[in-house]
Amino acid sequence: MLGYILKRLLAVVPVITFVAIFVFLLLRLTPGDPAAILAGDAATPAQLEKIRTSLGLNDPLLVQFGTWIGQLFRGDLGISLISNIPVSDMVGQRIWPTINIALMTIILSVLLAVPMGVIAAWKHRTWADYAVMSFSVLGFSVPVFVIGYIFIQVFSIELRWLPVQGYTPPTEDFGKFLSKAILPCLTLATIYVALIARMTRASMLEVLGEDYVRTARAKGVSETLVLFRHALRNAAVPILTIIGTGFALLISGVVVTESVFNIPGIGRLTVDAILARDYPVIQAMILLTSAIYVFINLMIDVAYSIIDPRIRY
Amino acid sequence: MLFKTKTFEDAPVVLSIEDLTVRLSGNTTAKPVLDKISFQIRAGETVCLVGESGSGKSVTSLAAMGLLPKGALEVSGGRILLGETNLLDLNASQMRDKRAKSLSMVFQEPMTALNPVMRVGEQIEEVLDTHSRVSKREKKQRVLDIMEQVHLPDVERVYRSYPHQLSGGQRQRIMIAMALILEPQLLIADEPTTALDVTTQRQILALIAELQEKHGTAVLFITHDMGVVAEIADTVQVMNHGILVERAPVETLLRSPQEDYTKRLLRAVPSLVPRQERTDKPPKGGPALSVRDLDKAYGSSGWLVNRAPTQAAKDVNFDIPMGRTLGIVGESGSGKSTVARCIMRLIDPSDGSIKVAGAEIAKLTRSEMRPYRKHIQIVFQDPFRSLNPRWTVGQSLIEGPLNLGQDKTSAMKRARELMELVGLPEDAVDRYPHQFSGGQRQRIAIARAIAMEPDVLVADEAVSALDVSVQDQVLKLLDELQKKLGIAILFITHDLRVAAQICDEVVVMQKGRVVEHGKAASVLGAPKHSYTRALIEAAPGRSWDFANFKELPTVAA
Amino acid sequence: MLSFKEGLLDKTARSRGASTLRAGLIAGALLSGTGLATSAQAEEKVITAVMHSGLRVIDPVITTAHIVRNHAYMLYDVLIAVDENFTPQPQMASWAVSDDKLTYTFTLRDGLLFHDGAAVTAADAEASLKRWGVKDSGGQLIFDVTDTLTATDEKTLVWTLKEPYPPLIDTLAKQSALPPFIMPASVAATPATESISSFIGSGPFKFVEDEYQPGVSVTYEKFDEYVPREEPASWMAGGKVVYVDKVKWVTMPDSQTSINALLSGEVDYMEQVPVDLLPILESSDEVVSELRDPLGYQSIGRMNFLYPPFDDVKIRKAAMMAISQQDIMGTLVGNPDYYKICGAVFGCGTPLEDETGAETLINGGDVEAAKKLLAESDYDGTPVVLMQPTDVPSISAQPIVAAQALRDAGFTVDMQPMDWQTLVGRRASQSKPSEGGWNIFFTNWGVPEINSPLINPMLNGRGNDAWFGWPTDDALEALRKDFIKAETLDEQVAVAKQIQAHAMDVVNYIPVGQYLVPQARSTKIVDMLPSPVPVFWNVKKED
Amino acid sequence: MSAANAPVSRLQPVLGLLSLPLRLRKLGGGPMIAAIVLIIIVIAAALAPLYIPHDPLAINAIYRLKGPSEMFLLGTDAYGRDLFSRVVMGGRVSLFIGVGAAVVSVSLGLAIGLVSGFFRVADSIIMRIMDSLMAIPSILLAIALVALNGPSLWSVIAAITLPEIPRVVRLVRSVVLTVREEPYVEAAVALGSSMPKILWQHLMPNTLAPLTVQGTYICASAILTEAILSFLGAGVSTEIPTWGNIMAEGRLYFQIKPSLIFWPGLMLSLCILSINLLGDTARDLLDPRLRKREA
Repeated sequence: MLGYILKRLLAVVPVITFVAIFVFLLLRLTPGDPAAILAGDAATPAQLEKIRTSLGLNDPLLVQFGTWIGQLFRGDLGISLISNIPVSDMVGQRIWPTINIALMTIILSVLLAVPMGVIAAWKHRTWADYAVMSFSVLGFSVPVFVIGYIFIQVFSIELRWLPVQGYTPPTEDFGKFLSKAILPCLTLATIYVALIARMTRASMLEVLGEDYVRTARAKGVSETLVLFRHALRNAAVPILTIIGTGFALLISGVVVTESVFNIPGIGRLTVDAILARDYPVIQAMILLTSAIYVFINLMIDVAYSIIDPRIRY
Repeated sequence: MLFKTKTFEDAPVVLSIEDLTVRLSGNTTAKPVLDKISFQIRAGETVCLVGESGSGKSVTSLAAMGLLPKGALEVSGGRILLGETNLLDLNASQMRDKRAKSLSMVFQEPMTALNPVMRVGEQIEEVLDTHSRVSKREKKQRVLDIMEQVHLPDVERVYRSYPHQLSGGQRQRIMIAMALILEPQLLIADEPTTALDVTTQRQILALIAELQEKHGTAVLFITHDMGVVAEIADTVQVMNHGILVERAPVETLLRSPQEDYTKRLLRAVPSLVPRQERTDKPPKGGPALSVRDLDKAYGSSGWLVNRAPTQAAKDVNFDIPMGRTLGIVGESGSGKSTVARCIMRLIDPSDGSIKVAGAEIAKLTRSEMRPYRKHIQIVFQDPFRSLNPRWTVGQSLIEGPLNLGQDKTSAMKRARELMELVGLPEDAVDRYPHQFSGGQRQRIAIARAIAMEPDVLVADEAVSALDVSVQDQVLKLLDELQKKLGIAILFITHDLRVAAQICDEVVVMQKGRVVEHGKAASVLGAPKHSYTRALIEAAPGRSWDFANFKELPTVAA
Repeated sequence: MLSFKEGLLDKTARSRGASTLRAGLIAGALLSGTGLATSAQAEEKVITAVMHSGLRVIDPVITTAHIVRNHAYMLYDVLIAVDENFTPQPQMASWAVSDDKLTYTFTLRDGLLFHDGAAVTAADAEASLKRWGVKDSGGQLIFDVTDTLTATDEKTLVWTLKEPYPPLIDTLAKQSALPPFIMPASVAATPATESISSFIGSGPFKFVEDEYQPGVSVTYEKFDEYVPREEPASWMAGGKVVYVDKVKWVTMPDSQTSINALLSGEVDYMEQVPVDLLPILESSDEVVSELRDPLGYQSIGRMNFLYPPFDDVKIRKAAMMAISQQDIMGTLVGNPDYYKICGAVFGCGTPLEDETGAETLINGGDVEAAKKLLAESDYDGTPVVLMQPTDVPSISAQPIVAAQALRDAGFTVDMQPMDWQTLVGRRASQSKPSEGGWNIFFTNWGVPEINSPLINPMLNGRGNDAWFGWPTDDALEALRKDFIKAETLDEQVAVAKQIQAHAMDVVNYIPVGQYLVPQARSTKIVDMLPSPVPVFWNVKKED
Repeated sequence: MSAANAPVSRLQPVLGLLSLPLRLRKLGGGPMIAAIVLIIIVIAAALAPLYIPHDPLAINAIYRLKGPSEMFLLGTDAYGRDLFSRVVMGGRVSLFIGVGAAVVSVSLGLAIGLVSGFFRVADSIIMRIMDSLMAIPSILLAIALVALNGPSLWSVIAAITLPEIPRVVRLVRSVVLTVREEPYVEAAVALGSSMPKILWQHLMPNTLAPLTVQGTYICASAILTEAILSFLGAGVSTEIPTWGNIMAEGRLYFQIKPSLIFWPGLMLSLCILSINLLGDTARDLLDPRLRKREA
């Protein structure tokens, strides 16, 4: 087990290395000039050149890459070209809203989606199944920002139940945090619920056809127990997998949702950084999100063995 | 052969099925799956339901349990009386209440029938949880008790084990424990030993008989295996296409079957008596296939994890002359299929020599191997997966010849001839595999192999998935082809009856090693190795000559 | 549960909270007599304002971005500042000019303190001015003629020139784009190409470092020791009296969200409201919209003088003639209350306003004349590379409407969409248009940034040292010198008129109209100064 | 068993898809309606240039943000352009992006996946690269790519396609690895067929059905991603109307003129809904496991 985890962790190295090279090259080949952004409208070419030199943008690519990797190994993510603040500080500020919203979304989604999927599979080809499937197809079909706007319009503007925008840390005021986080979470959850409910349904449908489910029924076990004790645990591996790979989807949702609801998270930080060509921030963020993605999927792989005793590493 | 002879006329009727009709859901025009089946089972009686695939025997059992697949099959008429209660009148929760308590079931595949993610102890306990209220301690005691009764070793450990940590036989014992813990009046066993090796099968059959005796349970035993029927049945019912063909006490049925279908079925059962030794000399020249010191080891030292390699085959030696058949028999895990796949070079042998038509092929690379492929061909077990479903039969048949450089027209012409040779119409080449039955597909697979004009044909459990009647035909076909073409056949099987019918020589394998090797008559007739003997003794109904409705005179009891 | 969350979820917030507390304690200890408890407990007056952009850069010298300038006005003070009549007034310092116009003496007023408690000295001012002079084009002109700039004592700064430079006071008092903010001398020692990292100023607000999230929000707190001037506030001049405890600037990714937040009372103020969305605000009694800045923005098109076709004045003229300000402004703004057709390079509503030469622009364009002129020229159909920013709403319409007009006049237009940051990078490229360069782009300027030849970035004819487009125009440079020499407003107006005529004649750039941006505020926010720069002194928040 | 297989595997899967509408009838109203809606949308988009009343790019300041009228069926946008013409033409481009992304990612993914399933050495390298690509959040990758190439139609398609490729590769590879174990493939090995031939003739056809399903999902998600890219300011230029950028431009006016989002949003959602529904239906029809259970 430990050996397996170690092995998987080592396998992460080439993945992250490739991501690092890819992102670095992508950015350096991108037109756009952080110096020009930094200097504003009235700068002259000579001034731009000076700023570029002082930012180290005139060094050869290899030197820049080496510097960056060197910094990374010392745990230094660099300094934002635009804000002149260490990237790690920026990330530190901005990552908590995202993590809190994402965690809440995942919890909410799983709580909603899994029972939905189970019921849909159990009531295969009945109105309940069709209702769940319709919802999940619909969830895939409406752009996230439209869902966000509709929620705002209905719950914040018409009904005035919830705030329109913003974020309060849960440590500061948990009630406020909740009231502000509900709509973004629901918005984000729509597509995630759709995804998980679909996978739960498909996986359950498959499992419900298995012999041991028939055995459980032959024992006279009640349907609820058949579904949740026997079937769901066996159906869990693909569901977990989709939660892991769906994390990528969550990221793209986060980017949009943070814009719609004005949440100071890393999604907006990254998009802003890309649009401003703030290289150290973009590099750090893409590397970080990739690492989180890889890490989450690693955790999920490990979780398989807890759920399914047949899987041992 | 000692048949059970007890009569049950005085025993109370446990299950009474009256005019049971089952149809495809929402389809009243098609022929019913079960057509007005009626029979009774009395307390302590074992009723065997025999029939080939599609006869409706499993549907009968599922209907009794109320477990017909929803939306696919439904009962459209008749009654299923358990005691005085018509099970068909019960609602879902009443029916649940009956299961395990009044009637219970054991399924075919013990691996898939147990929940892989629950400890087996919990799975047995669940029956108690569902149907009774007992203290935790008593519950565990009862579970351990029933586990003892089904002769599981080290019950405390097994209690905590997951299904995958147990052997197939142990799993089936768990299933039986689960089915009998509440001492139901009726046990339905649906092919409970089909997936097991013969030695295990023998133990499980004995166990069922023992428990039945102890608790006076009525048993509805579903099987396709006449040998099993002969061993355990009190009463036999033969089913065909949803109709009950014949019902009789076991001895009566085996000695003097009344219906044609029953007779046909019995005649197709291969005999355990080895075939006559062939008198004609094999053609001159070296052996068609020669295997020396063949080794195959799996598993390796990982980078971080070190595992001891598994010896799948070790020191395997044999020759097959042209025109002769050599059988490799053994239970699952004996390494017989590994040997076949090594010889086919579908996997790479670890060591040893394989000579086909005089050429050494054990160490050839994939591309070097290609010219030698023509000499050795294979027929697989599963006729539904061994043909590309997207290709017409003709396309499949000419694949090999085209690789050898034949032109398409002549290859196709040859394909038509081959169809005829294997007993299929010529125009079969234009059809797709799904349009054929399992037996027909197996013929096509044989034709495809023959198209290469090989020296050696490897038949890897080639008739195991087929019903006995079809099995019989395919075996005959192989025999004919061998006579016509003079090919050597390597026949891999777990079924001693089949081996006895077709093999000139038999190799017995156990745990990757050859334990006995000799003429079929001597190996099967006078086995020297204890394992071989155990295998033969475990073969059910081995002293009965089914095909001729009488005892086998020669076999010692 | 809560403590678990605290530990797990929001470490940063907590440690930040703790350090704020520490800072508060220290501050409390320093404040003689003010109890910490009472100051913390008192009902804080906080204005939450949605600004037009997020603050990411904190150095007002390194960039001319408006948000940074606005930030600097919160944090820093200036020596002299312009009032609503465009007249320079003393702010931190009063000044005297010698009779020969060569020596300027500035005297700092009493009571000026930096946020760290140090007194503001003339040496700080000297260092700040010198750093500014490296970067600001107006400053560069002054330093070209400067003999010495020295602090002679704590309060006195003497600036001597080699030759008279009449607009010196105007330049120092300018409110945009790069006013000379006064920083501590140690901070001002940072090279002008590197960003400062200190938040110490002497302005009416202090920076709350712990609450700064680049691009998201920035919080200022009242600087209690700030001594405002006695005079009433007027634009950037007069007494900067602060009536609130804190001002929090936030950014919102779109105006829709901002408006909703304003309507629901989550924020108090919105700096820029898209004109089209004003109707939403009208329905509310608690929110008012208004024009704070009467001058607004000048929208411009700039051509590249280095490459064909726009290296040819005739073709530039043809392009200008094709364009109609009405079409552009109508599309960009819509509501005529919020734009002006204005052909003046120095903007309308300014002292130097003049529209000579802009007749076609302000009269709906003259496509026929443009066609004719283009036909007479050597234009060979070379595609005009028009850079179109896709992500900035205030410059979205200009390229699209102009492209249509140019095509109507017979130009081949290659409109290349890109994000704004790509555009600002690419406009600095002097490559051929077909090889990564460009022919024309559009941008906007606040009118105070272009209302004089001294500061208007486009009106610079120094070739490669000029603003993007790089015109070499000696006549323009001569006129600018004349303007500098002009000593009275009348003289200045006369020269400005010539510059206007010249600029239009050579099509230095194309003003495509002047538009106004309304702001919106909660009715609780009162007495906001109507200045081009949004400032938060003088303003009150009612309960 | 053989009876259950009969109606489906009779034809090659591609041909099978052609007969899909016929079989849809059996599946009830949903897929049927979806097919009809999609066909209408596709035809409306394809024929758009023939009937649109206005040039979708023609700006007219006088008619900014007008409501529906005889002249402008659905009203106008902030530039005075005809919303109806833009939505119809936008559908053309959006569908093109969807289909383009699906076709490109499926073909590239198929090629890479087959190679990966074939060459063991290439496999480990290819899969590492694919893992890396999958690890980079697709939307961030897409924004960066659009920023790199400029918001042209092709760069948007490329930006949407690139993150999809690893998923296709994995799918193809997994099919290859599974089918490789099938006896009929082993039989082909025994018959002396070369590896490339086996890949192409035996393995590749097995990928077509799942790829068709995957393709429909990619198509739907590409249309959606385009909208999100536009929303984030990294979409196709407004000179080329798409449902996404019409919505992105219209979102500023969500409250005063919801029709700017509503119409393109409705068309986009209907279209994606239909594609997804058909994708689901195709999957149900083509997935042998599901079929087996229902037989």
